[in-house]
Amino acid sequence: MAGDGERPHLLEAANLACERGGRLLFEGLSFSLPPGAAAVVTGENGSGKSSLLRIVAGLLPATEGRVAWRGEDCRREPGRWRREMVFLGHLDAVKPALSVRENLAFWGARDEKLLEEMGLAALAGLPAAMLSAGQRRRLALARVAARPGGCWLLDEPAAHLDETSSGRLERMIGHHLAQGGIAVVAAHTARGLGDALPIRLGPGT
Amino acid sequence: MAGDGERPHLLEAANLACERGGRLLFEGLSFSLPPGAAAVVTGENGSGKSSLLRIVAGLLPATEGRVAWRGEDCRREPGRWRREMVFLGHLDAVKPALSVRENLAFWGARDEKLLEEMGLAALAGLPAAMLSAGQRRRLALARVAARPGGCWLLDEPAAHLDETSSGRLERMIGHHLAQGGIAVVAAHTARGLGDALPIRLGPGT
Amino acid sequence: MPLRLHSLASPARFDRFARRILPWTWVLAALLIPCGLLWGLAFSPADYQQGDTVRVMYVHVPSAWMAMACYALVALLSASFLVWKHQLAGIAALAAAPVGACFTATALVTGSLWGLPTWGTWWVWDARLTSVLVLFFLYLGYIALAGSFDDRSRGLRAASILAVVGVVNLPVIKFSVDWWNTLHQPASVLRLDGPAIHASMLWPLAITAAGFAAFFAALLVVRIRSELLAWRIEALMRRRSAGAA
Amino acid sequence: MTGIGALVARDLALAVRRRGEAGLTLAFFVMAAAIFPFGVGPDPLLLGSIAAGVVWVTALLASTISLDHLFRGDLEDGSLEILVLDHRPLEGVVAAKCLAHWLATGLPVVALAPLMALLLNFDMDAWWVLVLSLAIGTPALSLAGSVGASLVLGARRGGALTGLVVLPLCLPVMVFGVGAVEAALAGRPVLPHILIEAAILVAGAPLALKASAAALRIAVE
Amino acid sequence: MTGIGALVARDLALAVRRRGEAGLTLAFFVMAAAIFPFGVGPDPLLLGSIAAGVVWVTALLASTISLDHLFRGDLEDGSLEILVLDHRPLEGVVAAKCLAHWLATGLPVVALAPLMALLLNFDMDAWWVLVLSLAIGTPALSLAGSVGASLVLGARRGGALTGLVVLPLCLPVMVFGVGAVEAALAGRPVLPHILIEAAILVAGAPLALKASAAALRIAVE
Ligand code: HEM
Ligand SMILES: Nc1ncnc2c1ncn2[C@@H]1O[C@H](COP(=O)(O)OP(=O)(O)OP(=O)(O)O)[C@@H](O)[C@H]1O
Ligand SMILES: Nc1ncnc2c1ncn2[C@@H]1O[C@H](COP(=O)(O)OP(=O)(O)OP(=O)(O)O)[C@@H](O)[C@H]1O
Ligand SMILES: [Mg+2]
Ligand SMILES: [Mg+2]
Repeated sequence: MAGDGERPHLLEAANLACERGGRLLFEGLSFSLPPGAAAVVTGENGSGKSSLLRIVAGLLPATEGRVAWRGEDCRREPGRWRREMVFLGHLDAVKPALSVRENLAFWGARDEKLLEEMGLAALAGLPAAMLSAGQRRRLALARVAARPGGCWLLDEPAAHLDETSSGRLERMIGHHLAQGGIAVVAAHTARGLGDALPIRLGPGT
Repeated sequence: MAGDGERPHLLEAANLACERGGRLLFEGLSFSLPPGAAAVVTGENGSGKSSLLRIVAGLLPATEGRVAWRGEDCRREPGRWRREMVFLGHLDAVKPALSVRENLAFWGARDEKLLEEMGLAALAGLPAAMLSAGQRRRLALARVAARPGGCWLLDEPAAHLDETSSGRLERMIGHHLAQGGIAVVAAHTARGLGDALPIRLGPGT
Repeated sequence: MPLRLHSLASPARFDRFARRILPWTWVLAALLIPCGLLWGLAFSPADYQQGDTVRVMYVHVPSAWMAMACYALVALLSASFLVWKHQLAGIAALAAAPVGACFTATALVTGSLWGLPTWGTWWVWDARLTSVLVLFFLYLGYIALAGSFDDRSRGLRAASILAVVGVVNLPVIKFSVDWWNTLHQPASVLRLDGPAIHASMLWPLAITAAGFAAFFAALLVVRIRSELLAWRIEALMRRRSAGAA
Repeated sequence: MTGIGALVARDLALAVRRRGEAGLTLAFFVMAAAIFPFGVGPDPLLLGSIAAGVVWVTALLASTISLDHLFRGDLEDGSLEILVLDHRPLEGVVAAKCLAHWLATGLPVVALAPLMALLLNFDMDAWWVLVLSLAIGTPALSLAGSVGASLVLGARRGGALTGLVVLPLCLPVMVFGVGAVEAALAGRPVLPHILIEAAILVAGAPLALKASAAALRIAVE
Repeated sequence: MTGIGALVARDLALAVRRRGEAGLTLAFFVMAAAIFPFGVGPDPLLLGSIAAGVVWVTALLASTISLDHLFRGDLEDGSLEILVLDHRPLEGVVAAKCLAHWLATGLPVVALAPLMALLLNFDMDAWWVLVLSLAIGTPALSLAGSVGASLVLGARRGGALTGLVVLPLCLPVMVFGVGAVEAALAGRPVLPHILIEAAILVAGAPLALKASAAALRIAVE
């Protein structure tokens, strides 16, 4: 679906290259996504999935190439890009001292039904320090779910999740895409994202 | 294979119960493993997999029940138990400031071929801060691989790993079991541990 | 103390014990304190140098003694909690600490009130005074630590460790006056070679002290009971909320 | 801009959560001050003469003791990435953090200064100078601290930077702060010192914010 | 027992990597020392008389600065679990950490003490007493600090709480350390104070190690 002309492409990455620790991870990587489209980035450990996501997000300067959002270069016009973009890395960005509800509020997400959707309602009052690995990941996902419609950059969102929650994740992404949002997901398997644009990165270490 | 009489059982857990945050996670949980046997603990997020492993390791006091190693109560005779037990939690216990090789040395594992087996040889000199998520997990696994033959307690060891490395993990566990060691592995799928004793924990949150 | 606790280890037993002892402690306190204070404040002789200001002593000294004794008790209870794992001992220490803090505060306040006429200033950084202040902070630290864990029992264990370690300060407080030449007077009652103040002052002092002790015991028992209840309630609430999960 | 307001509110909520109640901080300061008489002896005159120094050093201690986890926590739990990617300027985030840090460490000193001055029988005619100099100086300490803290995150090995960075930034502030108090006690004009102190703060603030923000961006690369 | 030796070596290797603390401590130490003379003014006698106290108090405060991340790093990266499960006694690990902490915060102070004494024109006949008392005292401070640091590890708050918990524990040692120096200045015998100080260290060390170890076990639950 990516690449069809009639719909304007929201996110365009043009011949990206990334060199880290003296190793060239990838070069000449280009892709673009129209509204409602998703891309799934696969590759071995150390192949550069996270690096790619960080470059797109604007955390990491690309060795080469550029990323554009709605036609504007993200580096030159970060304001709008950042307003519409949500990044989820390997880390959960959860504050152990705050309760689950407070954590969401911390990121400006006060909507109670987020807790419902992620199955956190029963844990809402618990300090995040008491969450299990998967529960913490779900909390991180709830933060993302709070801002649908823009561009989601998710790095192994399903890490530590059980079957039920993986289902929740898929629904959540589906709902997001349905609203015309786009998603770039780094994962080890493309499952749950059947019709997504596959981006396969070279050998890892 | 677990439960056959003629071989003495190395690890015996007798009616363990665990209550956390006022919720009873499991009770009356008993299992025992003869040399070369593995158990795989599955269950939803928050069902108590990590808690069970931490109880067996001796990090968390059980609400009820006891764990014995070679017939001795682990709490009463921790010395021998700890000498033969290796614990790997959700966290990698990796020091970012140290290089990969130094990290292994930090945990007393100086054997170069560990790096080979885990595919870390090329990264040996890199500061651990530069590792990717999967690479860091492999480093954590290398620490475990350094001490085969005893009792391994692994909490989602395959997290962040790609196909190749999951294979490495399976081989590593197989080799460990072949040496008469035992392993208790928490995971979301039992794959790769076909003939392991399945321990299914109750509902999560 | 530990042995005594051993028989009280179960809350139920403690409750029975409490019901038996509580009236007596209240009665003792209600008798001794007024009688001691009345004697001390009204009928005991004024000091030949200090005049009537000396009467502050009858509040000051007993509370100072209680302050130290109470910390010793907290430490003892905490130790037995850590060694014999008697939840009750730990909870008792937790219950005793605030009372001890109050006694310390009283000693500080009355002391500085006393200082104004006698030393001409209400506070000097004299070793005795400062070390009592430190004792006060030791109490605060213990209470704060116990309160700053998400899990009550973990907090209690951590605080108990602190209480035991903190004992190192008691000798400093008790003997500070002997180690430094300070404004504050050296012990004239609790000394190896018998008390050195006149009986007419010693008696009311002793009686008030005994009264304070009884009062402390009563408060302690009451607070232990309420603490126990608080713990049970919290456990129930947790179950409730978790059950809803 | 309400955006920044939200940031501040948020960081404050967290700061309150992590540093504990004001009461705790208060106790800590009096405790720290109480240490000095043990060292230098009870002589009231002597204590009075070093009172300003004591208060200032306590302020410095308070601001450095919690410096390390000004940003490190955020870096290690991944929040820093999210903050860097916030559409609001990162300088705002840093400012919020500094404000939170100051409210948790600086403000209590300013508020307690009179009490501590009294306890250390400091010449009470000059107490307002002490308070004023602290009120201007402690924010500068927090700002300087944030630069140091953020630089350390970026530089993996060069942790030693912190000291080297914080020292030259803090020393002048303290020198002029205490200088002002001395002037007041000696009956010399106070204004010059205060003005220089204020100048350092005003000129330094934007610099510190920019520097910290830049350092943080490097830290999350 | 070579096991413990290995632990120490390991933690030292790590400590060397993180020179930040040493830098910060030194910076703080220097600043504090630089600030005091202001208050006291030029009078050399006065300065000299408080020199010992100043040095000691600064040493104490400096050692509390870097306490918060004595164990926190290990807790957050998961190493602490592994260390607790080590078959070698956890006390050994704590001892190693304390040694590392002392090398980063205590040793610099001991090394700088003569210089500072000189600056504060301290009676130089007694400088060796000052150094000796610090050499015996600072390890005790590190030990007391480790108790505090490990106790607040599992708690919701650090910062002020750590200080509040640690400072009282440090008091006795400092009292006798300063006592020794004052005795030397007054020409009274120094040995008693030094002996008591040493006794506190020797008797306190095992207690502190046990306490920290117990606290760490609580923290990883
Ligand atoms: C804030 C100021 C003060 C504090 C914190 C304080 C503290 C104490 C303490 C802890 C004790 C118990 C000593 C022991 O049992 O060994 C004590 C006893 C005593 N204090 Fe104070 N004191 C203060 C001020 C004063 C003043 C101003 C006076 C009168 C000049 C005074 C007179 C006494 C006397 C006579 C005793 C009984 C000594 C004995 O017989 O053991 N105190 N004080
Ligand atoms: N430190 C803690 N204090 C109190 N409760 C806790 C603590 N840690 C975990 N819990 C609770 O215990 C339950 C089990 O946690 P645990 O980590 O064992 O689950 P898990 O099976 O490992 O889940 P996951 O698959 O997400 O790792 C969770 O509901 C969690 O809320
Ligand atoms: N901060 C860094 N500095 C230098 N090199 C780095 C840094 N982080 C990662 N690298 C290197 O870049 C390569 C790619 O890292 P990246 O995290 O993008 O891999 P990944 O595809 O996400 O792997 P994983 O599946 O394990 O997450 C790795 O070989 C790693 O060594
Ligand atoms: Mg990655
Ligand atoms: Mg788990």
